[in-house]
Amino acid sequence: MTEIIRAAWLIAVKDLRVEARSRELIYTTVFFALSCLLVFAFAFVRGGRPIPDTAGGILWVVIVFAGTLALGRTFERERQTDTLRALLLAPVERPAVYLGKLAAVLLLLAAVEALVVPVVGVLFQAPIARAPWLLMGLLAAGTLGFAAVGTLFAAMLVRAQSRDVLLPVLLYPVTVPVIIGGVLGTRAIFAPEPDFDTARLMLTMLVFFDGVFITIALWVFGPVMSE
Amino acid sequence: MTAARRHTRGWWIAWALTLVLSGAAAAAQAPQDDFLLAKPGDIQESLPATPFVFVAYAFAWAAVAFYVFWMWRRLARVEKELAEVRGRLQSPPR
Amino acid sequence: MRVATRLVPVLLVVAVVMLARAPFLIDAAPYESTMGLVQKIFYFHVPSALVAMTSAIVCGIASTVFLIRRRRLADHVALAAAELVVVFGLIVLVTGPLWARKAWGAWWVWQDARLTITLVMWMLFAGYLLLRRFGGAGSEVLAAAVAIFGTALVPFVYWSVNIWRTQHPTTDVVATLPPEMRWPLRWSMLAIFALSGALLILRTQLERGRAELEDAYAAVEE
Amino acid sequence: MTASRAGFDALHVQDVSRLYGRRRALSHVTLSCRAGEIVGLFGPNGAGKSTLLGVCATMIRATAGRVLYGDREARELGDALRGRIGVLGHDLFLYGDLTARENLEFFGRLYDVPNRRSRIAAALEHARLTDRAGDPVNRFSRGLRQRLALERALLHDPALVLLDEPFTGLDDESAAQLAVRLRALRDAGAIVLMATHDFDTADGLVDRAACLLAGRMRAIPAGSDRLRERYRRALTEASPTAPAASSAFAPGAASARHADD
Repeated sequence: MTEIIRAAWLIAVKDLRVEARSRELIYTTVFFALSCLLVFAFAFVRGGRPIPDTAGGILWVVIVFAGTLALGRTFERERQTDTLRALLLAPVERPAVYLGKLAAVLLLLAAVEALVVPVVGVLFQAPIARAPWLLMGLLAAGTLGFAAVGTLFAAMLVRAQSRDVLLPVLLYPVTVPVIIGGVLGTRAIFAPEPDFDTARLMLTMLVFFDGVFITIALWVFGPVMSE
Repeated sequence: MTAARRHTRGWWIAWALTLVLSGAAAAAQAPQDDFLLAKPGDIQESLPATPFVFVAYAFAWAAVAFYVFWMWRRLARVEKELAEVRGRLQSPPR
Repeated sequence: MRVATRLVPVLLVVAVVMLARAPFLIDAAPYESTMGLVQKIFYFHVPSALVAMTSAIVCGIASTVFLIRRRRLADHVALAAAELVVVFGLIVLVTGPLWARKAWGAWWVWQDARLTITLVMWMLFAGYLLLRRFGGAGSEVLAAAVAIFGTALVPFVYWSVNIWRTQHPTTDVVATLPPEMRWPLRWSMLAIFALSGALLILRTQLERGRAELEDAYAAVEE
Repeated sequence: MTASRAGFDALHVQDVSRLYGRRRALSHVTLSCRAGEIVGLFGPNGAGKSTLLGVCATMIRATAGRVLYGDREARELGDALRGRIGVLGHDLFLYGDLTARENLEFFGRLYDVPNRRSRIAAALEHARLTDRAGDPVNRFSRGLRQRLALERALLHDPALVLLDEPFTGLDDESAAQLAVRLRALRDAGAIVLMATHDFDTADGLVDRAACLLAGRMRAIPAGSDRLRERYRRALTEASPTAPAASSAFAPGAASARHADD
């Protein structure tokens, strides 16, 4: 067990170091997220004011889109000199590779969210400071669930053809529960009359989904990654 | 190969024609269906229900029929090809 | 497999006979008080949905077996079941809105949990088929992972959609059905299940035939 | 880390086939390599050399047949087996954004190499990259990368070394150095299996040679004349008219298969 965590840590740190060098993923993902917000601003602002109750949904759509992009790019990077294969060839248990990549993707998405959430607050008049811990919990649990499935799918699609299209096609239906939980919870916080009980219920639901997703992904990763 | 494809296309056209014709025939008959007229309660409804039920059932049947037909075509093709390849396997190589 | 082969004609005959009789039974069934005639879509709609759901579960189990044991048969069954999910799911997705348009006044009502979950599942298994079709060599293993996720998620999607569509209370219609309606429903349910069973076996055999064809080609190249 | 040389002293590929759909990348390949020998694997592009190396590296599952490490299969040996294999792939398994030292450091930690610091210093020395250890790999030329990738593959002192075209991009001096390095590995008791095109460098380096032709194994006869001549003879003896074509029904094909070793 400690062996797995040690290897996962190594891989995550390696990913972050690569990212710190090139900064490709963080820049492109953040700007992609901002571009999405721009499009949404024209779609969901009427008469100078945002349509009520849309901020939560906008936030999650941006996270999901940006997350898909980041997942695809992360594994494209491992494909360049076939380093994903090198990781799988190392004498570490396969789940460690999954956990390491997941941790790196999560950190990247957390950085993107740290920027996107305030921007949504400003542009769509969302009261992000109303229940900061609850909001952070929802974001963390939702992103974890999305990235847990996304990392598995992106990793296994590295070998497949037309992987760019297949990733969202497969990922979005599977992550429907996470999106529902995240949107409903966030919307409950952002509502004119906030409903923290619903938000808390959604948070527990998300945590539960995270457990289910990660368990299945850990179990499936090994068999799926061997050619 | 082209012959086989032409053959397939023939099937497709036949299938499409059957669909259109049966649909047209059914549409022509649907209003005269005494099933609907015999039930006075239905006439009062703002939206006639018969077309909905009819389309729903027709679609279900068409979908299943299409799937069965498609499966049959695929099975036939695979079996034909299998027989051909097996024959090639048994005959001595040139 | 040999038993299954012999089962196909039996199932097909049962399905055809029962399906031929079904319209009369459905016609004879009493009208529902508020929805009227359109409620009769129910007799095909519900069994199709159940077949789709069952096929999804079959696909998930077969995929799990395939991932552990790597038996080709399991993979073929999984593929066959996934296709059934898509075919019968499509029937549900087309007949559902037709019913909804008449009964609720809108083609698509997101508040209906069952319609939504069917859509999600349908997309998932359509994605499964897309992956197998366009994923290239080895995509059957990847597809198995998708199917496992999809099947495991069915109850959760159901649950979350139920929470999401808060407005309407859930009622289990089938359990509280009056007996005059229950009998035709059971009849068509049995018929459609027999049909889907036959289709499942046939599709599995088709896939086995394809695998044999690949083997034969490989042997020819030898 | 218990990975020691004692783990296995022979690699046996037994009747291995690998299919990609209808294409047979490998067809009933049988090959044995023992510790302390360098086996050269020759053959035209697409003959299945990389697939065979992939199967030996546990990267690719064989459709039929088995691979024995010593007397056991990969599945019995588990994850630790991968720690005893060193692979230099066609793709170099290096992170372009990391420096040479960081690449070695990362894989050294992942393989849990003992005496990591001195090992890495030695590896950089071998690759003659000590003064460029702090440069990111994507600023290196192909030859430098190739040298680094080889050292990365050998860092954990593997018992089985699988090399796919190790001489590509190397200048004469580096190639000679590589030959020296491989001989040292052999003398230290490693199994070296190497796929290459470079007959001139391989001549005199490999202890035994085999060639793959359209997924099939052909033995290259031992002899005193040059390897290139023997290779050409092995091809032409099998199918006199079209040496490179995948003539599956060539009369000599069946007999050549059993002529291995």
